[in-house]
Amino acid sequence: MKISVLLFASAREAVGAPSVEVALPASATVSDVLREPRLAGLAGLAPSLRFALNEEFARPDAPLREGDVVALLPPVSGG
Amino acid sequence: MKISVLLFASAREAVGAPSVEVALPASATVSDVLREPRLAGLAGLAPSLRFALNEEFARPDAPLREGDVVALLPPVSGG
Amino acid sequence: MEILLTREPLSLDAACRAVRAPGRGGVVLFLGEVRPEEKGKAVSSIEYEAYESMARKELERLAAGAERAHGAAVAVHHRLGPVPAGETSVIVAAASAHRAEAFAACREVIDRLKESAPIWKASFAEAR
Amino acid sequence: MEILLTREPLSLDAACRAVRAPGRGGVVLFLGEVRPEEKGKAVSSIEYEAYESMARKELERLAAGAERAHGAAVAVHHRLGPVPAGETSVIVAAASAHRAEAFAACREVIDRLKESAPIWKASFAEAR
Repeated sequence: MKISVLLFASAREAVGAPSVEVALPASATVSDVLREPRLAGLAGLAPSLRFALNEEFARPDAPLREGDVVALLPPVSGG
Repeated sequence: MKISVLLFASAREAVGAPSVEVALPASATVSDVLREPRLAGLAGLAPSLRFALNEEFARPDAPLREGDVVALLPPVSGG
Repeated sequence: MEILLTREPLSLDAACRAVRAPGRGGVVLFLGEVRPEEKGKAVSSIEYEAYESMARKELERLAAGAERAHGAAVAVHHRLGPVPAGETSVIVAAASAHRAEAFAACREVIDRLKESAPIWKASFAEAR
Repeated sequence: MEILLTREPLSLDAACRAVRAPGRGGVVLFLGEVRPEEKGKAVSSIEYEAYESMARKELERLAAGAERAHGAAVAVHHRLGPVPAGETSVIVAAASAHRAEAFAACREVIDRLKESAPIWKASFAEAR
């Protein structure tokens, strides 16, 4: 299935793009997006990343569906 | 000695004046001002009154000196 | 520290400007507003009376205490005389490097003001 | 409740107006300002980036939670894009009948915003 991956702040800078389209098997979960070669640059950041699925925080093992949007969120610093 | 007594809010309304000059013996303390006949109307209020001596909160038994200014302060409601 | 006792309408920006400074990243402001109803009775305005000279001293004492305790800058603006319902009767502003201290200082000053500042209110149901 | 994400300078009065109402006697405002120095380095401005659609949802969720928990009205205004040192990056306003609830709601929202709103800052020592 095709999944859109949005990248912000340090994740965007590490990958060098604001978003990436990823093809994953039907049984894939949110954290499986990190298997995408173009996201290899995130290895160092991975432990501190949080995931969002369709604009809601999501657990790494949350199941994905065709067309879902996953966002990789480094530690936030708003306010 | 001559002591000025300032009256505020409900105390002023009970006495009908914003201030009263009181003559007291040399050994008088702050609460002795209440002996003044013109302040008799404060009897009901007395238990809830706080005293100020020369613009500082004072204990009822604080000693007085000629020309001191005592203020009778009902419960406050600022803010 | 800035203490203002005035019969003029209060200004949020003025209170804020009184405490802001480059290093102070957190500013907290409390506004007390005259409610149009109190204990079931309609209120058109509230008259604030103060033992002004002592009130100024008390507010300076409270503000200085909070500034020392929390490392914040504090301003207290209190309106005296008639204050129409819906308008602001008091503003307490506090600023410091981080928000925790600004919240603590602001809260401490308004709480203590309400306990010890020699200021009284008389509410009026209809215009006097 | 009012959530505003904007690239325009924030307005204290606008945030205050968003929560004021006749019965709400206590209003608390928190302002976060860009400090001209951070970790010893001079800062000329801070760039705020947001996952805007999710940030709006998160802020609505936080504000609604605080409104329910404290019986307050809440507004959150956050500035995005470049914010010069000394200017305001966020305002959280909370209003309720009494000050305790307004302080609690305001503090809760800014604390949680800093934990979970998908907003990031990149500070710039010199003008870009």
